[in-house]
Amino acid sequence: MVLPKNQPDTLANAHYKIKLEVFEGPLDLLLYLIKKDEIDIYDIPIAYITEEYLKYVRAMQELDIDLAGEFLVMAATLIHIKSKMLLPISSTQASELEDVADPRQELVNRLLEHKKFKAAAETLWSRAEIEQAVFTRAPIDSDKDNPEIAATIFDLVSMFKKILERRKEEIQVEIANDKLTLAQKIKEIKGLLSLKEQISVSELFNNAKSRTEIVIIFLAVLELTKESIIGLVQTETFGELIATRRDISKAYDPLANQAYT
Amino acid sequence: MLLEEILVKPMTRSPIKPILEALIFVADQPIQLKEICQVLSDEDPKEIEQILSDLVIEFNSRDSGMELREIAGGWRISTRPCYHEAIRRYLKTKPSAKLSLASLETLAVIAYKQPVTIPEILEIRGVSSSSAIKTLLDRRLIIPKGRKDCVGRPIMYGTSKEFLIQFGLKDLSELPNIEDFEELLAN
Amino acid sequence: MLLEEILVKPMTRSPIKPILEALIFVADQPIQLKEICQVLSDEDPKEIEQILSDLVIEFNSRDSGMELREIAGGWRISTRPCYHEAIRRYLKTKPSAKLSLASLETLAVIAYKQPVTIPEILEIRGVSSSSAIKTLLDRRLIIPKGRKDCVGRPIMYGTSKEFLIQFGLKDLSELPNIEDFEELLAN
Repeated sequence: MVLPKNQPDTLANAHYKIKLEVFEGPLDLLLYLIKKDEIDIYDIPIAYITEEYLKYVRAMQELDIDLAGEFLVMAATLIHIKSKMLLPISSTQASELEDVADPRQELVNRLLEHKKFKAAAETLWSRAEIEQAVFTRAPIDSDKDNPEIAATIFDLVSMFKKILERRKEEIQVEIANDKLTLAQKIKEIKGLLSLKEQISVSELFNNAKSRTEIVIIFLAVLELTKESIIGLVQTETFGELIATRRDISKAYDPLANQAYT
Repeated sequence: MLLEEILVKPMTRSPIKPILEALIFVADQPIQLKEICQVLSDEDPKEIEQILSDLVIEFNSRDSGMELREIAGGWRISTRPCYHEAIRRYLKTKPSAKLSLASLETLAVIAYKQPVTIPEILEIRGVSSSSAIKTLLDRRLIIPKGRKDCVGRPIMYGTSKEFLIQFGLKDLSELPNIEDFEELLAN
Repeated sequence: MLLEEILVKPMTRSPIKPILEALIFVADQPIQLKEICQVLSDEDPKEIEQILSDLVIEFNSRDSGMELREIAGGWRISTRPCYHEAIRRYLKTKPSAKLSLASLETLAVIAYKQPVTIPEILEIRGVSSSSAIKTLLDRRLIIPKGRKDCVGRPIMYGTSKEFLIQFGLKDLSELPNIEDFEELLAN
């Protein structure tokens, strides 16, 4: 990644950048911070962890890293929990202390849940590792009678989307072709020749966007030659074919176009 | 057992024999002794040859459904010919839950545009779909749904109950639309 | 040997056992006990089941390169994982691209919470999982499983048969209990 020019590439920033890119999401970042400082997940010092979390988020922003919205939501959540923890507990609440929910509880539950699935993912990984070391027999004759693919509803949807896109493209090409007429092309070439006395024919073809356009250019050149508006010259055998302006007055005559429209 | 233990070769008396068997099993052509020796280049080819002939005797002396035979200059594992009857019966009854790409495309059009006629399917897919439609009718994934009130009164097709079952849908309203997958299909 | 002798079932004590082996070998997908019983409809399903379990023990007690395992609700013969090195050298294959950690985590959530919607996955992972879900759908590890009866009727996802095969599971009940991972949380 290229750092913005006004951003000093300090060691500290580089350090954050490396670390930051590792985190999948805010929960991963929090788990990392908890582990790094050997914090008891059931008793998180929320002020400290919020500060640490915000340091990373700020570093990310300074480095102009696209911040996933989830990181900011979590920052807001942490600040909210912190402010709740700072509120003095009223005497009535204190008497029912047992019933007052710890503001951190929900976050802790989410972190624990997330950690469980991370562990589950690791188990899945090692299972896949074993299965990748297992091979089944090569295809035999009886398999060859059925060289087809199995499908799910997802295949059906993505297939339908592809068909629609394919049709859309085809229709767009057709529309583009409709717009392109021989008369237009002739006008275009005449225009070019009014600026320059000669032009190489291959140059005319170079800008063609489709096969149809190539055919139209070809027809236009033939037509212009037939009408003696341009002359075709070849300086050497198999050399470059040059179109030269022959009848300037005709080239400028707007009525001359009428015949082709 | 630890992952490392599962993936590491055990120290048995002749660790080569099971490897030979595994190689013959996975090969898509009869595998030649020469090829085996190339794979096991650390081993003595003479020894490999000896172990292979031991393996053949051992493999074929079991009361097994498979056999290990030399064929076209190589070695291959196949079923024993005497069990052909049951195998044929199995291959015939095998429910093929599979469809060709053309059939699948046609099915997608019918599912999303039903009731729809063959000319309309042609219009959307850009290619003729007659044989795909035959397959889908044979597999009971689609059914005729009356005729369209237009010139030629072509038959309209729609999906069947079997279609819902095979694709795990309660009813047609459960059919996901493109918007449902928009985000996933985006790139 | 005469042709007739080759094609006729030998009169051994249990002629079913080798047939089971041959059927499992021939099937291109793990073959279910149910399917085997359909093919051998003259035989007592109870007896077939007993013979199958005998076969499994016998097959796997050999010092063999192959093993007979129950996977994705069916039976399959494959090579033993410890011989992967020689097999890879012969087939010249590399292990297929591994799933990213993000995809694996998403898959874990889907496997344990299925059927589950995208917003529910987001809630657990704390991060959007669209691209992971797309990867999992493309690799056929998960499939849509209808819609949830709530606002927006989001699509629910679950794991596929391919998931069981790629992760070597008999069925979903073989997944280690998610609560067992609680212990690992200690650190």
